[in-house]
Amino acid sequence: MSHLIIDEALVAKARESAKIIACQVKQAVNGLTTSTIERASLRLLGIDGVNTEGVPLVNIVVEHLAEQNLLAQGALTPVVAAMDQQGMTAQEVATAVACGALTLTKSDSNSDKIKNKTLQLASEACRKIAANRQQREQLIQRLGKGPTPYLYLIVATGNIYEDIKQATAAAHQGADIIAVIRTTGQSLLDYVPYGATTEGFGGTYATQENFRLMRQALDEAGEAVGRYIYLTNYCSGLCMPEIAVMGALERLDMMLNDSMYGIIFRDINMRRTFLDQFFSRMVNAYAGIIINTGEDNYLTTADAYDQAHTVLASQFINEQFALMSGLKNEQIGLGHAFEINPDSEDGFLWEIAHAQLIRQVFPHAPLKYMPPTKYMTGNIFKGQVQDALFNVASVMTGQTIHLLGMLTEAIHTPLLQDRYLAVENAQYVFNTMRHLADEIEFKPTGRIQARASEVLAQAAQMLAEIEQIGLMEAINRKMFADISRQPDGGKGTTGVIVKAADYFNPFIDLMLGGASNDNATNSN
Amino acid sequence: MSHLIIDEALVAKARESAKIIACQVKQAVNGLTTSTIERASLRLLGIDGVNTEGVPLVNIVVEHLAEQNLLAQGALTPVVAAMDQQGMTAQEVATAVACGALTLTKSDSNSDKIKNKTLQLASEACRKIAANRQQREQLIQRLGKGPTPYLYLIVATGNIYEDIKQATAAAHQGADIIAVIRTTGQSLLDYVPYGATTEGFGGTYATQENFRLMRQALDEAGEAVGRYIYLTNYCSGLCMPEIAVMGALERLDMMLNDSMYGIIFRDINMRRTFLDQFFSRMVNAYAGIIINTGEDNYLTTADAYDQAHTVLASQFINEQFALMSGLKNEQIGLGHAFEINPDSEDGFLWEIAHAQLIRQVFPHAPLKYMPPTKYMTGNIFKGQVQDALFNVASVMTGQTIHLLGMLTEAIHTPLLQDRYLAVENAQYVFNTMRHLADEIEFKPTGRIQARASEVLAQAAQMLAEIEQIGLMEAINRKMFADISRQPDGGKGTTGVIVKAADYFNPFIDLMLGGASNDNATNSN
Amino acid sequence: MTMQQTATDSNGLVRPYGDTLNDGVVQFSFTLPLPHNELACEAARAVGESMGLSEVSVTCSRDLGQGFSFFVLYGKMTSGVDVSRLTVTKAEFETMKKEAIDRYIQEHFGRKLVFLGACIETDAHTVGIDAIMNMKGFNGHKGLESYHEVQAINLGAQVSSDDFVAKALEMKADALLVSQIVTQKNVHLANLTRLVDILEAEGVRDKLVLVVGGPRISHELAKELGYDAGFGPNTYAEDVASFVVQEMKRREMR
Amino acid sequence: MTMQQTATDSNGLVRPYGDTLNDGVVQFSFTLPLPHNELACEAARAVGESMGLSEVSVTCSRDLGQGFSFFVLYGKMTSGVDVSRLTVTKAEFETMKKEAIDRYIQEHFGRKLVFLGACIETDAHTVGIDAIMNMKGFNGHKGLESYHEVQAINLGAQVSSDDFVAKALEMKADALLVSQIVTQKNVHLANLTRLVDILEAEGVRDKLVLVVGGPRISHELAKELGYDAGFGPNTYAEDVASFVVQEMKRREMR
Ligand code: B12
Ligand code: B12
Ligand SMILES: Cc1ncc(COP(=O)(O)O)c(C=O)c1O
Ligand SMILES: Cc1ncc(COP(=O)(O)O)c(C=O)c1O
Repeated sequence: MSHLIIDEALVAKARESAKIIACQVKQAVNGLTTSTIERASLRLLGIDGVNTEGVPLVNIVVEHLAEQNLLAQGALTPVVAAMDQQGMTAQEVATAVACGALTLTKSDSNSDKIKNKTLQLASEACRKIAANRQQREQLIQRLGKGPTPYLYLIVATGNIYEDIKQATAAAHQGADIIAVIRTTGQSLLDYVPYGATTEGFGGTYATQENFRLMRQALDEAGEAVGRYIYLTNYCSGLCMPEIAVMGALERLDMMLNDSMYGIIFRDINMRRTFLDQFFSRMVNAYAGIIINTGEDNYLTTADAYDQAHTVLASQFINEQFALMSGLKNEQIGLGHAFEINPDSEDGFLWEIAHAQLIRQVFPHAPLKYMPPTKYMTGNIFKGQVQDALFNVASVMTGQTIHLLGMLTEAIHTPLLQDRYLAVENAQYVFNTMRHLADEIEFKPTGRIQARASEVLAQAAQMLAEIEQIGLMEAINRKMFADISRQPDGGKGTTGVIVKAADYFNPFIDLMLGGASNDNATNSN
Repeated sequence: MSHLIIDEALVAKARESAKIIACQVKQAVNGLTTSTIERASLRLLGIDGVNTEGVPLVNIVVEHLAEQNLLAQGALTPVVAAMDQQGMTAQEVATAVACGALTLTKSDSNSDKIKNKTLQLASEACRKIAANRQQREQLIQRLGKGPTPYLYLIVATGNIYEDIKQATAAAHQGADIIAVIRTTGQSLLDYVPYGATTEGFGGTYATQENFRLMRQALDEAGEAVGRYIYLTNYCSGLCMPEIAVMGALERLDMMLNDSMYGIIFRDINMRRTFLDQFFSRMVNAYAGIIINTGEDNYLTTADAYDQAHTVLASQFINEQFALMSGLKNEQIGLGHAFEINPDSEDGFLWEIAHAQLIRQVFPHAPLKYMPPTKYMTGNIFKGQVQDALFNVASVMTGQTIHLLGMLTEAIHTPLLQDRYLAVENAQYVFNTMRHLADEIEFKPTGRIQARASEVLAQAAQMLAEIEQIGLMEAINRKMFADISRQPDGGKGTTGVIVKAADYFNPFIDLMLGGASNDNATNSN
Repeated sequence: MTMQQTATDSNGLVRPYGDTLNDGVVQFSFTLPLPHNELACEAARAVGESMGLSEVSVTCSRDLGQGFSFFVLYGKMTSGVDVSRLTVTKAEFETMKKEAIDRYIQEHFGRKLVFLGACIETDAHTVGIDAIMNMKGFNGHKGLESYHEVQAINLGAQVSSDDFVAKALEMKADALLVSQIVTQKNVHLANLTRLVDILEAEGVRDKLVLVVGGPRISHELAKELGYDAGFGPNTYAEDVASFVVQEMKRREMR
Repeated sequence: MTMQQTATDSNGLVRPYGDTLNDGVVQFSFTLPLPHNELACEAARAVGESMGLSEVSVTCSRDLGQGFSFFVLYGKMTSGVDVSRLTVTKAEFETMKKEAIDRYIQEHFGRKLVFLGACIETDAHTVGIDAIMNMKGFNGHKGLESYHEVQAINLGAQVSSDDFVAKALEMKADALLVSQIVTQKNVHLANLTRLVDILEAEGVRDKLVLVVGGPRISHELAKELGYDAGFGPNTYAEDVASFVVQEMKRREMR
């Protein structure tokens, strides 16, 4: 591997700042929970399904508990207490509550008996997830996986059955990872839709059934092509924790999960987001899922050259939040992107400087490298060339998770043929340049080295500043993506709940410990 | 510039072998001339035009002289003698001969008087050419030229007027060099067609009028875009010397001119070719024209990896023949190509090794780098990517004359839009990677370095062998392009003529001396 | 040179140009839901012919798996189009400079105009509307926030039509600037129609200038949907501002 | 799976597939001899519509200078093709292995067969015919020179039809293998027709098997031109040899 000279002391300093920043946030939200964390916990308990109006039972139960002023102690114990009294399953309790046949009460819900029962039920749930995780490891053992950079393809027809066709075809064409893009707007729904869906815009609804159907299809495809195919979805928006649970239950392998994306790009309340990302990542960690962070998005609203350091700074922060939630370095897929204006002279040199710097600052992270999008145009022939140079940059700097650029990026969500051409492009470049990274060195006195050092210095500086003012104020000051959000504004604020003294949720202790066998992360 | 470690002693040895090889050939053909050399000399004297059957007057006169057994003394003096006696211009003499009104005789054709008159007329012709050369230099002075790699585009509609449209458009799109591809088969015509032509297959006839029309159009385009536009044509086939003269008279700037291409790819007689290339290059040299050699063609019939050393060996030989004809290093555009099978792992590394090696072995040569052609397919989208990597290789290794790859290479001669997309592709890559070559070094212990050393060693070895067996035998043994030709076989053999003791042709002395002001080569 | 006159065939029709006038060469590519074999290639050729092309040649065919095949083709268009018959529908206004626009507003309205912008419904793409409204602007063209005589309010992304209209009434907006980027399954048509319906229901449609923009928005489409103007790629603040003020004057709004 | 049955629209017609069955999405690009402006874009759209496409959108338009403009478009094909109506014309033979072919020749003809090959007229592309005839072969498939029972004579490039026929008579050739690579301005049609005419004039056409190959040669075209078979890209020696020997048997040549 070619190497840049990196000021390790500066890296350590930046990492230290990020750690302090993350702790500050953790303190600020201690003592709080959210409606979706409680719903997620109920899903783990086994509650699923919707009422006749299509409202998920977990939403009904949680709202019911709120009305009864029981939510502050956590949704689990009141439900378990009812199960105990009525001799019902969690699902039966939820159905009863939904049809008004049952009202949940405090009763003995925080007795040791109920707490113990809750703990038992919770560890059962954890065993299910651990089993999925083991199955993944066995399948990878048996089938193996492709070489890095992994080819990551998205499907986004809006119809899960069309998605399956396209995903299967993509696997046969060479994809290692399939991401099912979500329909526009789902991130702002405060509930998770139910069942198999065939109507979506710019993407397909993330539902547990859709997850299951795609998982099944990709397992079959994996057997056919003799390679484990990774499944990705979005653990993001107002229901992060619930989607994390769905992903854990249906054996997804990767999830887009960012500590700040919801705040910055979806105007979701800060505390809500920080709480949700913590719980959801904890579930991801336990399920052996690799997360993908969203720094690449900054470069769609801010300039990729001027704001390169904000990407690096954000990655340091995302890394610390991730470690706090129990994720291993091998599970932290930090995101960045090839978004420098194609008309800028030597732009490719700066892309290399950025990509190589990040590669060396996070040596164990399965970096997620995003293709050019913002400067793609309706000229698909030029687009093929932009994507080719992105592929070159990726193999030259040893990236891990390689999102395939689409020649039609500026036009439509990918057609079957667009995806084929993207795979062909990447496979050709990766193969013909297989060992290029081992062959070249960057001149220590050169422009690339100078640019890398500059970006690192700026990022460390920025983190030092945030350490002083705090992350929430930093976001308020537009320090990421040129977008400003107020600490108390944003969507989903009402879903933030102050925990009572008797709040009880065993999942945190059970999952933070990590899965039984620790080296069993879905690592590369 | 990035550098490979080169065994300079080995380079010197190889160059020495090539020099000996070239001298051996020169000796072998000493005392011979060819029909087209004589026709070329008459063209320089001012004879042009065709008879009613479209047969060029120079062909008629030369055949006439052959019948009169006067050719052995050279075509010039008998004609000049007739001019002197009849008080006619050369053109009038030719016309008279053509309509049978005049029979050329020996008479006093080798008297000092006639020789002197011939010398005067010849130096007049040389002055014309020197003037064109100066005009080129002034235009370049005033208009300037693009940065290297120069964008070299071909037009090949078959119709000179369509060619002009496309060439002008190409210049506006960014082309630095326009090559008018010749119609298939012209290289095997033993005469040069006359006048403006609109019918050709896969290319347009090379005629002096077509040269003039395109030159005029490109001068206008050059003024419009504020950049001198170079014009290229093929000084190749059975009429090399005559086309060289036409190019000199119409101020072409580059000519494809290879010392062996005609033999190997057109099965033209060896002696004929060696004589013709010597004379034609002498004219090119005097006219300040940059030649382009044809080693790239080897890789269309032989494998680009296995036979890489034959390209280098041939370049050493072409260099020596060129220097013998008075060409300056800055006029010797040695050819090579990006033709390694795109499916081969690390193929790009080997392309870099070859291109960088040649760059360093011939530091002053304006290298001509040809795009992928053989492995291009009907899949134009993959083609764009193959061409993009070719562009990357070119800018990474500092090539000079960059032939643009066409995404439709496997389908048809370029459409207007194909050319636009090719220019766009190259300009994007060159600009975004402008200084990449300065930024990277090749690992001294790496695969690229090792491959380069291997190819150089093989080439030196091959030249040493040829030095023993001689070039003609080497060609006979398929040592170039996997094609074998017999020394005495091939087309145009009858055109090889043994010179008489009184053979007289002043152009050789006049031109070999080089143009009056010597640093005035059309150099880069 | 005026190519219209010269570059037509005998019937005065314009045809695609490959390397010779009127050769009609067209490149195209598509996927067929057929397994990859000779029959599929024939089908691809037939598709080309059914589009009225001659000399159709399949230059590339690839197996996409799952019973799908991809094709690249070239063919020659035999007919042509009559350019003289074609009309370009574009908004009637001429673009003024920032300063000129401010002056124009002072002269004709004597008050600050209120421009309300949003990327409506499920669409979360703000870069476009930001480029028009925010101080920073786009490609060095300052946004509406920088105009002295304009009060520019950018509601950002995913604003429901109802909220948008409510805000418009509250702010007494003179112009509504709507952005729609996502067009998949024609979701933008539904969104844009919904907004107009609400405005009409509220009876305020003709009290304000209503414009829409986006990469796939044309003026023609905008008119069809009941908007006053539509703006496509590479629009700048001065374009939309110029239209709005001239349109207000035309409609004698005060 | 048999997509033919499943992947058709209500009328049993097959349509291009973008991301939904029968959406009909087609990509195309071309140049128009019109200066780059809105009218030219309209004209481009009109071209698409005249090809029977709906929802035609010009995703890219560029000025090529000299009054030419380039366009990239997407559109949706509204009709479809009836695959059941389509037929694939291919040569009737099945490919045998080298050894099998040699045996077949021994059994049925008991003598070496003479195959004469050339790239005729102005065409100088030998790589194709070499791939078929020379020892080395192509992609690991040995050429005809390596067949014991075949005398393979490769005349190379730019062989005039007259010389080719003369040589055929002299060598008593059983099969003529013609290569044509250059197709610009349909020069190959002229060349190939000329050869057939000469053969007929000489009255030897039906005394030998006449085949042609090249990247843009189809069996269908070959038949039209009066050849016994045509071979396209990725043909190997065994393909053409198999055809020749089976054809000779069929025609009871000895
Ligand atoms: C940046 C981007 C994003 C960013 C948006 C960040 C943000 N805050 O805006 C992020 C990453 C968040 C994103 C997310 C998604 N995106 Co997006 N995204 C893009 C991208 C790459 C660039 C868009 C852009 O910023 N262009 C630059 C601006 C300046 O240009 P513009 O929008 O055209 O605006 C100009 C003109 O149109 C006009 N204009 C625009 N609006 C207005 C309004 C008025 C009044 C006027 C006068 C003028 C005007 O003026 C502007 C300046 O000239 C495009 C691909 C592309 N290259 O176009 C995809 C793209 C638009 N996204 C797409 C999709 C599908 C999505 C997702 C739905 C996918 C998913 N499920 O994850 C999500 C969800 C977003 C949602 N709910 O809508 C698709 C849309 C496909 C389609 N045709 O329907 C595209 C085309 C990519 C693709 N091929 O799939 N995306
Ligand atoms: C190599 C090459 C050359 C070499 C030829 C060297 C040689 N000795 O053959 C050189 C550099 C000399 C050359 C020159 C020219 N070339 Co050239 N060349 C090519 C190139 C790059 C590859 C062709 C090739 O070798 N393919 C590999 C072989 C194995 O494939 P194949 O020929 O298709 O053969 C297979 C099948 O078709 C079949 N087959 C072929 N023949 C036969 C015969 C029989 C009997 C059978 C059974 C099967 C069969 O079997 C073969 C093996 O599977 C193509 C572009 C491309 N990528 O296709 C251009 C190309 C063919 N050339 C082209 C042109 C125009 C020329 C020139 C005329 C241009 C010029 N004026 O300089 C010249 C002049 C040549 C002439 N007078 O004909 C054009 C033709 C355009 C057209 N459609 O008409 C092409 C397509 C490039 C382009 N886009 O402009 N060329
Ligand atoms: C972390 C993350 N979450 C979510 C998304 C998708 O956006 P949405 O919020 O519309 O699901 C993205 C963007 O691709 C992302 O990077
Ligand atoms: C030196 C040289 N001469 C001539 C040609 C063109 O071939 P032809 O001999 O058909 O003119 C080439 C090939 O491109 C070449 O490299």
